Amino acid sequence: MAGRFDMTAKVVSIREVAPETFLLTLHAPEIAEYAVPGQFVMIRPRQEAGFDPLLRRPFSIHRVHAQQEHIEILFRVVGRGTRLLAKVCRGSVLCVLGPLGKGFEVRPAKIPVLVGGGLGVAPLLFLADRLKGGKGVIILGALTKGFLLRLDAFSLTGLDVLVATEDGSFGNKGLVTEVLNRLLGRLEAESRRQIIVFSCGPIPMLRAVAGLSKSYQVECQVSLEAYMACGIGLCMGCAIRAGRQGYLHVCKDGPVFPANLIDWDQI
Amino acid sequence: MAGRFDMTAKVVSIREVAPETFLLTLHAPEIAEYAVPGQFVMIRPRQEAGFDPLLRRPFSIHRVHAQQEHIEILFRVVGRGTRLLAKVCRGSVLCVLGPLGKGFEVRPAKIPVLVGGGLGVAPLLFLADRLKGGKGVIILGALTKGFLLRLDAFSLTGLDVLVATEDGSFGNKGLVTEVLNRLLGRLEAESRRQIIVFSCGPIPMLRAVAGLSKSYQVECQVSLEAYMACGIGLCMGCAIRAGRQGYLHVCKDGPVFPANLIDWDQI
Amino acid sequence: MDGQVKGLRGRVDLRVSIGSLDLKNPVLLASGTCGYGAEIEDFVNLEDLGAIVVKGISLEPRQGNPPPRLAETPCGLLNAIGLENVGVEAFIKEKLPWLRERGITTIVNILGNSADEYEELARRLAGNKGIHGLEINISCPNVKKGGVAFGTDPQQAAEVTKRVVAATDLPVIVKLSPNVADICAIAVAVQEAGATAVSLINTLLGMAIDIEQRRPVLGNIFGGLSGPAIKPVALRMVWQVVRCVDIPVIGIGGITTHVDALEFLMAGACAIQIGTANLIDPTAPVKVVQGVIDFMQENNYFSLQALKISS
Amino acid sequence: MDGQVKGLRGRVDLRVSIGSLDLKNPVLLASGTCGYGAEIEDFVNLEDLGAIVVKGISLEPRQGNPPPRLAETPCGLLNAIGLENVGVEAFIKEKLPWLRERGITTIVNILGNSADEYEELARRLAGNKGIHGLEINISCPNVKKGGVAFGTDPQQAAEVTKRVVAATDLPVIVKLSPNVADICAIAVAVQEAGATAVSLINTLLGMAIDIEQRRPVLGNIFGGLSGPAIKPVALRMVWQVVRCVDIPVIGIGGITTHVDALEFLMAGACAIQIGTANLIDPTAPVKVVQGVIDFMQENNYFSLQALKISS
Ligand SMILES: Cc1cc2nc3c(=O)[nH]c(=O)nc-3n(C[C@H](O)[C@H](O)[C@H](O)COP(=O)(O)OP(=O)(O)OC[C@H]3O[C@@H](n4cnc5c(N)ncnc54)[C@H](O)[C@@H]3O)c2cc1C
Ligand SMILES: Cc1cc2nc3c(=O)[nH]c(=O)nc-3n(C[C@H](O)[C@H](O)[C@H](O)COP(=O)(O)OP(=O)(O)OC[C@H]3O[C@@H](n4cnc5c(N)ncnc54)[C@H](O)[C@@H]3O)c2cc1C
Ligand SMILES: Cc1cc2nc3c(=O)[nH]c(=O)nc-3n(C[C@H](O)[C@H](O)[C@H](O)COP(=O)(O)O)c2cc1C
Ligand SMILES: Cc1cc2nc3c(=O)[nH]c(=O)nc-3n(C[C@H](O)[C@H](O)[C@H](O)COP(=O)(O)O)c2cc1C
Ligand code: FES
Ligand code: FES
Repeated sequence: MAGRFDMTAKVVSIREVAPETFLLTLHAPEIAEYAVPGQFVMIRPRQEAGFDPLLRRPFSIHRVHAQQEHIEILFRVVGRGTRLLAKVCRGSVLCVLGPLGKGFEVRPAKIPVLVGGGLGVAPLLFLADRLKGGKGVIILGALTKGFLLRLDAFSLTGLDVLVATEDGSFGNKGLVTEVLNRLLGRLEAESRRQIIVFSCGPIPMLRAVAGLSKSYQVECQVSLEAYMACGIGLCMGCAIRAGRQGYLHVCKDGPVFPANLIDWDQI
Repeated sequence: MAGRFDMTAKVVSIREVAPETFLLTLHAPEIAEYAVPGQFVMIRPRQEAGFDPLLRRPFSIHRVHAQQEHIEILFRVVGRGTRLLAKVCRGSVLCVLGPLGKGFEVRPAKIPVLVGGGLGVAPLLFLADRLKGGKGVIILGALTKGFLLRLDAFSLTGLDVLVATEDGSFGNKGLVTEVLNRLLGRLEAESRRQIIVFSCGPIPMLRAVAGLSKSYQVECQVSLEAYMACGIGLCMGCAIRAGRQGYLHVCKDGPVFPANLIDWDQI
Repeated sequence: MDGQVKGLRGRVDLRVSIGSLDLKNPVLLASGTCGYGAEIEDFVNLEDLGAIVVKGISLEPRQGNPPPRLAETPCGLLNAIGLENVGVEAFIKEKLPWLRERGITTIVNILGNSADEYEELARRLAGNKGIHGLEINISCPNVKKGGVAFGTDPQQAAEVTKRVVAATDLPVIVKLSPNVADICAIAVAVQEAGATAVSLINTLLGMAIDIEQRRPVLGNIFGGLSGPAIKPVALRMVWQVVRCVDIPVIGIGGITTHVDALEFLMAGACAIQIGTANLIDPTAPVKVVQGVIDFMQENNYFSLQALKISS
Repeated sequence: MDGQVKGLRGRVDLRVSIGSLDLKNPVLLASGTCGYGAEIEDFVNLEDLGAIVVKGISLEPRQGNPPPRLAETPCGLLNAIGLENVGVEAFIKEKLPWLRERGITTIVNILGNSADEYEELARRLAGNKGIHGLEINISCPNVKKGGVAFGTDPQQAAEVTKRVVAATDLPVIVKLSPNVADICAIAVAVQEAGATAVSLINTLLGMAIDIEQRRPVLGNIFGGLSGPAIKPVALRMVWQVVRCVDIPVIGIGGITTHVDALEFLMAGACAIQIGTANLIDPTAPVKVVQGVIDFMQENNYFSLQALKISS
């Protein structure tokens, strides 16, 4: 496993792009060089001396600017670690470990459909960037317009962007899965075989996306989360239930998995 | 025990006045109003969430600017807590508890001789300020010129300032106790009874100051340190050995003690 | 924070009874971390709390251990105070009146070198107005003789409990040591010996070394570890003891915020004590009470019982 | 930090022998926090360390506990991995060759449900090149059957030790549980049963509750507490055990920096293991070795023995 780095990265910028949601840009040359879409980094949220909070936090690589040697992280404040992270200043330095895990497996012969709900859009922009120029669809979902994330950036990738908000304040009213259902439903079986779904978001959404993909016989890859300590396969802490195979480990077997490996009833 | 406050104080300024030695100015109106020379505050060194380091740190009140509602702290970086404190920025906010403990007992009828070694000068400037206009002597000591602290500020109090450096790079060559010895030695027994010594500094120095004062039969008050958890008499952690009376507690019985209460052999 | 708890805003009932001891709310101050009350009163309105457990009292005054008595550890505090206290007579004469006059619910933590001494302490305290309960400290790791032995042996713990229960009319809380393999064995033993309730945990035995001086930091070498660091161990033991005894269990150990307090209440503690947190923030107890009230109101828990996890 | 230890610059001798096991230096990686070596090799030059203790191995592969398996606590980590491992056969076939080819000093941590299983494990591992020692895990709190019981009862601990010692030519290290009242009793028992050395501590039993969900955080309810939070307890136990046995003592528990490592070495540990610190900073072990060397050189300690506090 080459190309994983334990480095200090300078904060290039940080800004609030939606309520409690921040876009963090780091100068991390090695990570920017080696990362592939779907991979993640472990970031130490504290800068001060001391061991509390103890663990690094995992975040998807939201985007890479190869020339500037920058990586972007899109994160939401949900607890102690992310609250600390939201307070870092430009110029300060963070300990970052990455790039980690298995990313999305892109199939050039296929037409990608990206499905992201809420913060699940985080790893998809990097993927969309890499798919740029080809055909493809992105379905973005959020509760309401104010929580729609990075719509402009996704639009600039040139892929078709469909939007769903649960309250109908922007785009289609409803869930991303309804949009996905209509989209796949419209296609012939033949065309469907050309499709590959890449998805990230809350478990209920992923379960539905995996279910739709299965019933339409479409390949589907999902990016999953688990509480992590090390992020590199040392502790076995990030187990999720797979089908017959017992447990998979999100940090090294994933975070991106073929949807059909996962035990969707027990996860 | 009225007039003790658990408050948040804004950092007005912080600057390095000698190697690893910082002058911190805080906006703390209530503390500035109630403090007397020799008292201290407990400052939480961390600003981030988290419990490491756990304890607040005790610092003498170096000076009070009553009109501006400011207090000054003079501190040296010796460990984790002080290292964190040295990094605070102007405008940030610290948790401060104070004013605490018993300060110096000033006797208007007597002539004060202040003896401060190294960082021991910290509580003496506040005292000198309050003695302003009267007669009195300040003996300041340091290893070498570069470590002499707040000479200008002490000079402005109008008291006579004597200086001793161990390497002779400024003022008298030698220890503050030698200066004190000469000063007391020159006086008649009669005049000596007029003198009161106030001292703060490392234990060996204080032991010598207490010894001299005892042999010249001069009243002496010393400011002592101990590792503290609460600073307000809750934990009994800050014990130091007194003579027959067992232990005294630096945070509530002190930090200023009559020198003859202390067991100088065992401390 | 002005040291006052905002009114209960109606609905949430925080009252709790431990035997004949009725508490306004389940937040108590732990022994050894709040002096005899007067030391902390500038920062906390003591009547707003469930009760105060005063510093451990012995028959004779004790000077305590040689300094240093404290060492900071990651998220924790080591102390080796050695039970410095004024002794039972001075407590009754000099400290108790202050507490009584203010109507503060007062639990007296007692410590002896033998079952006889515990009994004698209970007897001397009996009949003094202003004392609402006794807490038997059979678990302090900082004294050489007695103390610890009682806390690690079920039979001796039971013996001490029986003697104290016989010597007093007050509710008797037995405070358990965590330095044991099976805390349930001790808890069951003191329940059978007549304890009104158990409280746990006291400190974990620990130490620190000063590498520059190449010697133990504490004058006493060993000390008791307290603070946030020990919370997971304390919570586990409370969970276990709640599930093996029928008497009320008071949770102690690392409780610093209302979240910590709620963890213990959900584990099944009927009340909690705040220790080290008082030292680092004397207004912590009031914030905890307020935080518990707010959480319960926001989440529609109307009683402490409703918080408890049943499994 | 490039994962490499700078040369010893002459004077300081860090070598240590544990029975027939010769180590380059006293810094080892603790079982369960370094995988089987390959997982951490991007960050640490394993040959620069004393040894690696691989994840606990059982006779059959184990799936481990249901998630969540981890919870962060103040300066600590709760884990309930439940000894997920590939089983002894897969270990020998798939993991050991990698370690052997690199010449990494490898200690295998073993775990069984009975003395028979421990013996059988020792037998199966015997004769495989590339294994330099066994560490008997009689102390893991995360499995229901076996494990813990052996660790808290001196007789059973001795029995397991005897059986393993008889079944192998390798040095046998017995890893002790801290969840006991008297760790010396266990240490003395396994010394008498023929252990080459003891290592301590394993994790303290703890738990955490999610107050929003009102349920234990861990799928297994209880987990093992590790990390800086437990260091004072670990250090105290190491100090005690060093003073009650004659065999070498390996210190474990919360070691994160060279200062921590030096505290254990001064307490009398002949070597130390780094656990949780690997998880939060995989280059920590190398920094610890470097820090120990620098400290010894600056303070004129030329051997590990010189560090030890004699009292
Ligand atoms: C591979 C991976 C990629 C991720 N990518 C992103 C991302 O791009 N942007 C983003 O905002 N978040 C992402 N997350 C989730 C992020 O790691 C957590 O939000 C963060 O660790 C929470 O830290 P905290 O200290 O603020 O919260 P805590 O105080 O630790 O916990 C607050 C709440 O968040 C939950 N939580 C904590 N850690 C995790 C976790 N690892 N997985 C799921 N839930 C958790 C806790 O159970 C709790 O309910 C990712 C997680 C993984 C595993
Ligand atoms: C009443 C009082 C007034 C003080 N006034 C000042 C002051 O005006 N300016 C100033 O710079 N310092 C002052 N000190 C000392 C100051 O509190 C310590 O330097 C500080 O707490 C060290 O914190 P740390 O986290 O940086 O060091 P740590 O990492 O905690 O320790 C570093 C070293 O400092 C020693 N140390 C830590 N705390 C104390 C303490 N409370 N007393 C003595 N030694 C200690 C430790 O034993 C250790 O050797 C005062 C102490 C007391 C008790
Ligand atoms: C400085 C100090 C002194 C203590 N003294 C006593 C005591 O006299 N009697 C007692 O039963 N417990 C004593 N304790 C233990 C506490 O009451 C409490 O059980 C323990 O600290 C764990 O709780 P915490 O983590 O909230 O502090 C003391 C603790 C500290 C920190
Ligand atoms: C995730 C994790 C897994 C562990 N697995 C094992 C194990 O398989 N066998 C074992 O003997 N100890 C195991 N331990 C215990 C560690 O080896 C070590 O004894 C303990 O964590 C204390 O050290 P630390 O504070 O440095 O982590 C594990 C610890 C952790 C954190
Ligand atoms: S987080 Fe440690 S193995 Fe995945
Ligand atoms: S520091 Fe707590 S009593 Fe003095």
